[in-house]
Amino acid sequence: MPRDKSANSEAYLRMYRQMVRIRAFENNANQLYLNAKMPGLTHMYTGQEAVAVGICEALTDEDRITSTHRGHGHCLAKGAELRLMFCELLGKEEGYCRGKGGSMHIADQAHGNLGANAIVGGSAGIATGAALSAKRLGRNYVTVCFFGDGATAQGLWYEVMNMAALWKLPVIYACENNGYSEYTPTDEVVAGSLTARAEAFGIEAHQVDGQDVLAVNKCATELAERCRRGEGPFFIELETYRYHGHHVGDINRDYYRSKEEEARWKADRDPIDNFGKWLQSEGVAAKEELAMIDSEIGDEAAAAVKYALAAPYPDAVEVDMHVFKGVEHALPYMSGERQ
Amino acid sequence: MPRDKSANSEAYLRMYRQMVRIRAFENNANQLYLNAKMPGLTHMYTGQEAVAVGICEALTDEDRITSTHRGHGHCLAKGAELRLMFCELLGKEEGYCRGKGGSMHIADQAHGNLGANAIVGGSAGIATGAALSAKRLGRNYVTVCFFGDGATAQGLWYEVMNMAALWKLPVIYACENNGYSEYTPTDEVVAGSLTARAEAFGIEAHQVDGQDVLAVNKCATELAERCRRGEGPFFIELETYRYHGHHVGDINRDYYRSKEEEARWKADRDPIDNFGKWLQSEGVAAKEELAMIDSEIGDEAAAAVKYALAAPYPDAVEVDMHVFKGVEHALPYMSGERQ
Amino acid sequence: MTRGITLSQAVNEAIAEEMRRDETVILIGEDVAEAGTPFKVLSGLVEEFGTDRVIDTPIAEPGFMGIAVGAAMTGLRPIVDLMFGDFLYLVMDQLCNQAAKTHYMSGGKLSVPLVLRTNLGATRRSAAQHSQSLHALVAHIPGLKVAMPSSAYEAKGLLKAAIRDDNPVVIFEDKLMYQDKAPVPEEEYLLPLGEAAILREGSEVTLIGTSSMRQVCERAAEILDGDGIGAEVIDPRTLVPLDEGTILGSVRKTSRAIVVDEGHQNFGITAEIAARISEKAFYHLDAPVIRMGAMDVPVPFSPALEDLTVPTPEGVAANARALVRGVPVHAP
Amino acid sequence: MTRGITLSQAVNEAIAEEMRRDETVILIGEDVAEAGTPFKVLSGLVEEFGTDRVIDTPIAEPGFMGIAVGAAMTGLRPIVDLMFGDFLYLVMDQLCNQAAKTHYMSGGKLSVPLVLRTNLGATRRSAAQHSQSLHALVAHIPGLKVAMPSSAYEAKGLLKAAIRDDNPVVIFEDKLMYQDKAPVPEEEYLLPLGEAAILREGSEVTLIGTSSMRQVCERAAEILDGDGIGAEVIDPRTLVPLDEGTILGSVRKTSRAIVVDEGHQNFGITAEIAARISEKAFYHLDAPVIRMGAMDVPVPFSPALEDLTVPTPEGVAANARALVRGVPVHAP
Ligand SMILES: Cc1ncc(C[n+]2csc(CCOP(=O)(O)OP(=O)(O)O)c2C)c(N)n1
Ligand SMILES: Cc1ncc(C[n+]2csc(CCOP(=O)(O)OP(=O)(O)O)c2C)c(N)n1
Ligand SMILES: [Mg+2]
Ligand SMILES: [Mg+2]
Repeated sequence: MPRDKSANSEAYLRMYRQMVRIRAFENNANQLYLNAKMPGLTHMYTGQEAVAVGICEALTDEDRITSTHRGHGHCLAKGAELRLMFCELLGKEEGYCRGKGGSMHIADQAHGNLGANAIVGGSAGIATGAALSAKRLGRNYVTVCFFGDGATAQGLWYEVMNMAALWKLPVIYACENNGYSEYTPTDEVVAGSLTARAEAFGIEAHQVDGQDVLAVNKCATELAERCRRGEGPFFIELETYRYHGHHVGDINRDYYRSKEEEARWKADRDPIDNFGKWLQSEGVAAKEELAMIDSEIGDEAAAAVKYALAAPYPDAVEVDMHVFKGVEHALPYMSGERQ
Repeated sequence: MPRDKSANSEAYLRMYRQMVRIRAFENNANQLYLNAKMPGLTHMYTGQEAVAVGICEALTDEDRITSTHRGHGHCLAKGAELRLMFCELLGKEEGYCRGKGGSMHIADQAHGNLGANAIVGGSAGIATGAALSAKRLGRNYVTVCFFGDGATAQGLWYEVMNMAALWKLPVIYACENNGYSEYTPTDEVVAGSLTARAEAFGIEAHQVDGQDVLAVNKCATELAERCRRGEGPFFIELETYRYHGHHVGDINRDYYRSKEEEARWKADRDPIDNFGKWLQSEGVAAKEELAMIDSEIGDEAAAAVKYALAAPYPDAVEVDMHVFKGVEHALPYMSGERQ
Repeated sequence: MTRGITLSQAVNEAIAEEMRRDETVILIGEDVAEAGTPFKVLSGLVEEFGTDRVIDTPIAEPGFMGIAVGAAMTGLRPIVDLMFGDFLYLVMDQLCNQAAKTHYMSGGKLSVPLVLRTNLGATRRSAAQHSQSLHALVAHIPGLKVAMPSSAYEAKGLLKAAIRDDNPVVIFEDKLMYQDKAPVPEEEYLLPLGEAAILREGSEVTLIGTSSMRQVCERAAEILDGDGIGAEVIDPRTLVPLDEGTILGSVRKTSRAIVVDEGHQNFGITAEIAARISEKAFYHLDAPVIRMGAMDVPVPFSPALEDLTVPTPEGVAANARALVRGVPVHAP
Repeated sequence: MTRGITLSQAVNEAIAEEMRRDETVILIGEDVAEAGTPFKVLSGLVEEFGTDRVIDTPIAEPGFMGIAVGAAMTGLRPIVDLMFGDFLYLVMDQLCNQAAKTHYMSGGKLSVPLVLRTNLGATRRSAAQHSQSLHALVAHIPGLKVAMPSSAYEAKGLLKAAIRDDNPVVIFEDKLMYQDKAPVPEEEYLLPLGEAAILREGSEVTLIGTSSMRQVCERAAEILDGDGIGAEVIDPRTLVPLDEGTILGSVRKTSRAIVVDEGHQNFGITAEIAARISEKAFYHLDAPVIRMGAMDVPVPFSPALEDLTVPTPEGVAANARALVRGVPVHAP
C-alpha cells in the first residue's frame, strides 16, 4: 500500500469512487428488480464493497479474478463499465456476455475476470488453473479467487489448495466471510477455523477487516507482490457483511438475523462512510468533493440504466451461437453438417 | 487396551492369529493371481496387518467399518471367513457378494463391513452416514472409516469431516499412510500435514505406529470408547507399509521405490514378526506355539482356496438380480412389467 | 374428497405424512430446516419434526449425499434435498457409483433406501447453471429409479411411494410448478412407480409428455381439438421403471406419437421413448415418431433467447397436425 | 506408408506430436509422468517433455479437472487424463457446469480448449466401479464434443484433432483395446470430428458400432457373409457432432439397422441413433431398428456374469439375420 498520503490521494479517491460505483450499481439493480424490469433475481454486493475494491485496486488489468453469484462488485472493481453491466443484467445483446450470462455469470473478460459462477465454490479450480497457466507460460500475473464463507464447505477447495501449495502457484484465495450462507449463520456450518484449514496445507493465512478498504488493499498488495515473487499461494479471510437479503427476494429474514444486527453494521462499519470520513479527516477530500463524486456516479448509473433499458435484446438467431468456438450455429453442426 | 498380560493372552493371541490369517489370505491370493486362477487383479494388504487387526479388535460386531480397494485385511479383521472370501475373490456364487463384487467390493456385511470401495476416498461419506444413523437411532456403535494417504486428496473427506465435527458423530477416520498412492510417494502429493487437516475442523488427531498392533489397538480402543461417550469424531494417522506393488501386476517398481527400502521395512518393522517376538519375550506364547498357529492357519487357507476353486459360479439368471431390492429381475421390471 | 393444493404443498404433505408414519425417515440438505428451502417447499416441517430429523447441512452436496447413502445403509431413510437439479453433477459419484450399485455389488446384502428430491425446468431466467433438466443422466444408470411428477397429485403420490421404496429413487420436480394447484385427495394414497397415466383419450396421435411437458401436451391437445384432431395424452410418471405397455398400447392405437420433454433433446430421454416406440410399435406406425426436447444449447439467460429453448403447446400442436395430415416432419 | 501400432502407441504418438508442435499443450492427471499411467499409455512422455508439462496430480479428480478448465481459459491446452471412465461422475460439475458452458455463458468471449481422455469397456473383471462406459452422460451436454475411437488409427487421428480443437472434447478409449494393433500412417494425419467411417459396404443391413463395438460389428458382418447376407458397417467415430448424413445414407440404402454400443442400453446412445434413424429414414425402413447396448445392470465381477452383459458378434449376427429374413425381433 502506498505510504505517502498526499501522493496517494488519487489512489484513495479511486477506491472511494469504485466503492460508490458498486453501491450505485446495486441500488439501481435492486430497483430494477422491484420494478419487475430485471429478469430473474440477483444477489446484492452492498456492504461488501471494500473487499472487492481493496483487492482489485491491488491488481493490474493482467491479473485474473474468479467471481461468485454475488459478483457485481468484483466485476466493477476489476474495471467493468456500468452500461455494459446493466445491459447484461437485463439480458441485452450489448451486455458483457451478450445477455447469455446474466447476473450470475457477469464478467468483463477483457479485464481479467474469468467469470462469476453460480456453483458455490465452483471457481476454486478455475482460479488455480489460471495460476498454473501463469507459472507454465512464464507470465507474471496473479489470480484472486473470491468466494464466500459458505463455499468453504465444498471439497473442491481443499483439493486445489493441496495442488496450489505443492506447485507454489500464484493464487490468492479470498474468502469473504459475511457471516451467512443463504439463511444460515456461518458458525452453524463451519467447524474449527477457516485460517487453520488453509494453514493445514502449508498455506499462509491472513485475517483482515473487510470493511476497511485500506487494510484490505495493504494486505492484497503485499500478497500479490509475494505471489509474483513465487511465494504463493495465500489465503485471506475478510470479515464483512451483506446489507440486503441473500437475494433480492429475501425480505423477511428475522428468523435468521436480526434487524438490530443489520442496523449496527450499517451504522458502525459501513465501508464507504468510514472511508469517506477518513478521507476528510486526513484532508484528502472535503465533504463537498465526496458528495460531488457521489452525485456524479449517481447520474452515471442512472444514465447507464436508461441506456440498458432501451438497448435491444439479442436476435433469435443467437440462441445456438457460441455453443462451440469456431462453430457458427451449433444445431446443424451437432447433426454433422460440415462447417 | 487390556493391562494385565496373562489375563489378556487370549486377546493377544487372537490378534496374532488375525494378522497371520490376513497374510495367509494375501499370499494365497497372490498365488492365485500368478497362476491365472483369479479374475482381474487385486491390491495386497500384506505389511499393513497391524492396522486392520489393531483397530478391528477394538470393535464389536455391532460396530461398522468402511473399507477400500485394499480391503481384504479389513474384511478378515472384522470377522470374515477365509472360504467365503476366496469364493468372492474368484467370482463364485457362495462369495460374500455372490461373486458380484470381487476383490474391490468384498465385505462380510453381517459383521458390520459396509463395503470395500473402488473409488478412492469414496467411502468417507458412507462411514459418516453410518455414524449419523447411530446417533439418530440411539444406537451405541462406532464407525471406522479406513482410507489411504492418497485418499486424503479427495475433497469429499473435508466435506464430511466438517459435518461430523459439527454434529459430533461417532466416527473414526483411520488413514493408513503406507507412504505411497499407486506409484507416487506421499510427500509428492500431500502438502502440509494430515493431522493438521483434521484439527482444522476441530477434530482431535492422533499419530500411531501402524506396525505395532498393540499401539494401534490401544489408541483405537480409547477412541472408540470416547466416541461412544459422544466425544467423536476422531482422526488417526497410522504409519505403515505395503510389501507388494500397488496391485499384483506392479512388479518393476524401482522407479518409485527402492528394493532397499522394502527390505528394511520387512526386516525391521514387520508387524507379525515383531509381535511374535514380543509375545515370546513376554512369555505369552512359545516359539513353537506360534509356529503351530502359523501352520494351522496355513492349512486352513489352503483348504479354503481348494474349496473356492471347486465352488460353482453364479447361474446366468443371477445377472439381473439384486439390481433393485424387492425386484426379482431388473430387466423386465425396468420396462414396466408389473412385479 | 379432493381439494386443490399446490405442488409445493403436495410435497410437504407427502413428507410430513411419511415422517409421521416412519421414525426412520429424515430430511437432509441445505437450508431445509428454518428456511424450508429457497422455494419454501419444506416450511413447517422442522417445527413438527425437530432439527434431529430435519437436518441443515453446509454447502457440500457430495458430502451430504454420501452421508445419506451411509445413513440409508444403516437404518435411516433419508430424503435428500438437492436445491437445484444442476447440482446433480456434484453428487453423481455418490449417487451413481455408490447408492445405485451397493445392492448389486453386495449381492443383495446391503440396500440404500433413499430419495433424492431435486428439480428441473427452464424459463425462470436463472441461466445455464440453474435451469437444467438432467433426468436423462440418472435414468441411464442401473440401480436408480427416476420419477417425474407432472402435477401436485403425482408429486404427492410418487413421493410417498419413493420414500417407502427400498431403493434409491431420484425425483425431479419442476421448479416452475411449485405454485400450481391440482386436485389432490384428502385421503392417503400412493402412486406406484412404473405406472403411466392416460390423461386424455384420443385416436389420432399420442402425445407423451414428462413433468411440465405433460401440461404442454394437454394444452396442445386442446388446440388440436379445435382442429378436429383427437390427441391422446400420456404421462409416463416414471422413467425407471418405464411403463412401456401403456405407451405402446396407445401408439398401436393412434399410429402416431410425439415425445415431449424438457431435458436436452440430443441423447436425452425423448430418444429412449421414441426408439422403443419405433422398435416395438414399428408395424403400427403411420409416421415417424417426433421428438421435442429442450434445445441443445446451454440455457441462455436473456428472456429473448431462453423462451426459444423449451417446447411449447403451439409447437407440439403444429407437429401433431403435420403428422396427422401426412406432411413430412423431419425436425421438431 | 503405414505400420501396425497399438492403440496405446497411437495415443502416445498423437500426444507427443502435438506437444512438440504446440508448447501450450500439457498433460495432467494421476501418475501420468514417471509411471505413464497404470495402462502405460503415456510412457516416455515425461522424459521428453519434463514434469513442467507432464504433471502428476494428487488423487483429486474434481480438483485437477477444475484446474485444467482454468488453465484452458488462460492460454494452456490441457490434456486431462482420467484413469477410469467410472471417475467421470467425480468431474461432472467441472466438466458440464463449467467447461461445457463457459464459451456460451461468456457470449463467446472465453473458451476452454481442453481434452479429457478417459476410457470405457467391461469384461476386464474390474467390477461395477471400474468397468462403466459412460459416454452417454457427456454426449447429452451441449458444449462438449465426444469422440469414440475404434482402433489405433482413429485414436491417433481423433486425438490430434481434439487437441487442436478450441472446445472441450471428451475422448473415450476402450481400455481393453490398448494392446490391439492397427495400420497407422507414418505421415501426420488428423481425423476431423464429425465424420463417420464406412468400414465395409453391404446392401442388406447397416451395423453401426461405436468404439470396440465396431469390431464386434465387423466380426458379425463376417459371420453374416457366410450366410450370404451383406452387412454395411459404420463407425460414427464421434457422438458430438454425429455424422447423421452418413448413417442415414446407409440405412436408406439397406433399409435395416442395428446400433451396437457398450454403454448401458436404457437411455443410452443407441437410443439417440436409433431414434434419429427411425425418424429420418422412416419411409426407407423395412424393419425396426434394433438396439444392442450393455445390459442394464451394474457390471458384475464374476466372469460367469460379466460376459453376459456385453453385445457379441454372434448376438449381432443373429439379430441381423432375423431382420433380413423378416422374423419379428422385439428385443436384442
Ligand atoms: C453448489 C451449490 N450449492 C448451493 C447453491 C445455492 N446457493 C447459492 S448462494 C448460496 C450461499 C453461499 O454462501 P456464501 O458462499 O457464504 O456466499 P454469500 O452468498 O454469503 O456471498 C447457496 C447455498 C449453489 N448456487 N451452488
Ligand atoms: C477416485 C479414484 N481415483 C483414482 C483411482 C485409482 N487408484 C486406485 S488405488 C489408488 C491409490 C490409492 O492410494 P492410497 O489412498 O494411499 O491407498 P493405498 O493404495 O496406498 O492403500 C488410485 C489412484 C481410484 N480407484 N479412484
Ligand atoms: Mg457468506
Ligand atoms: Mg497409500
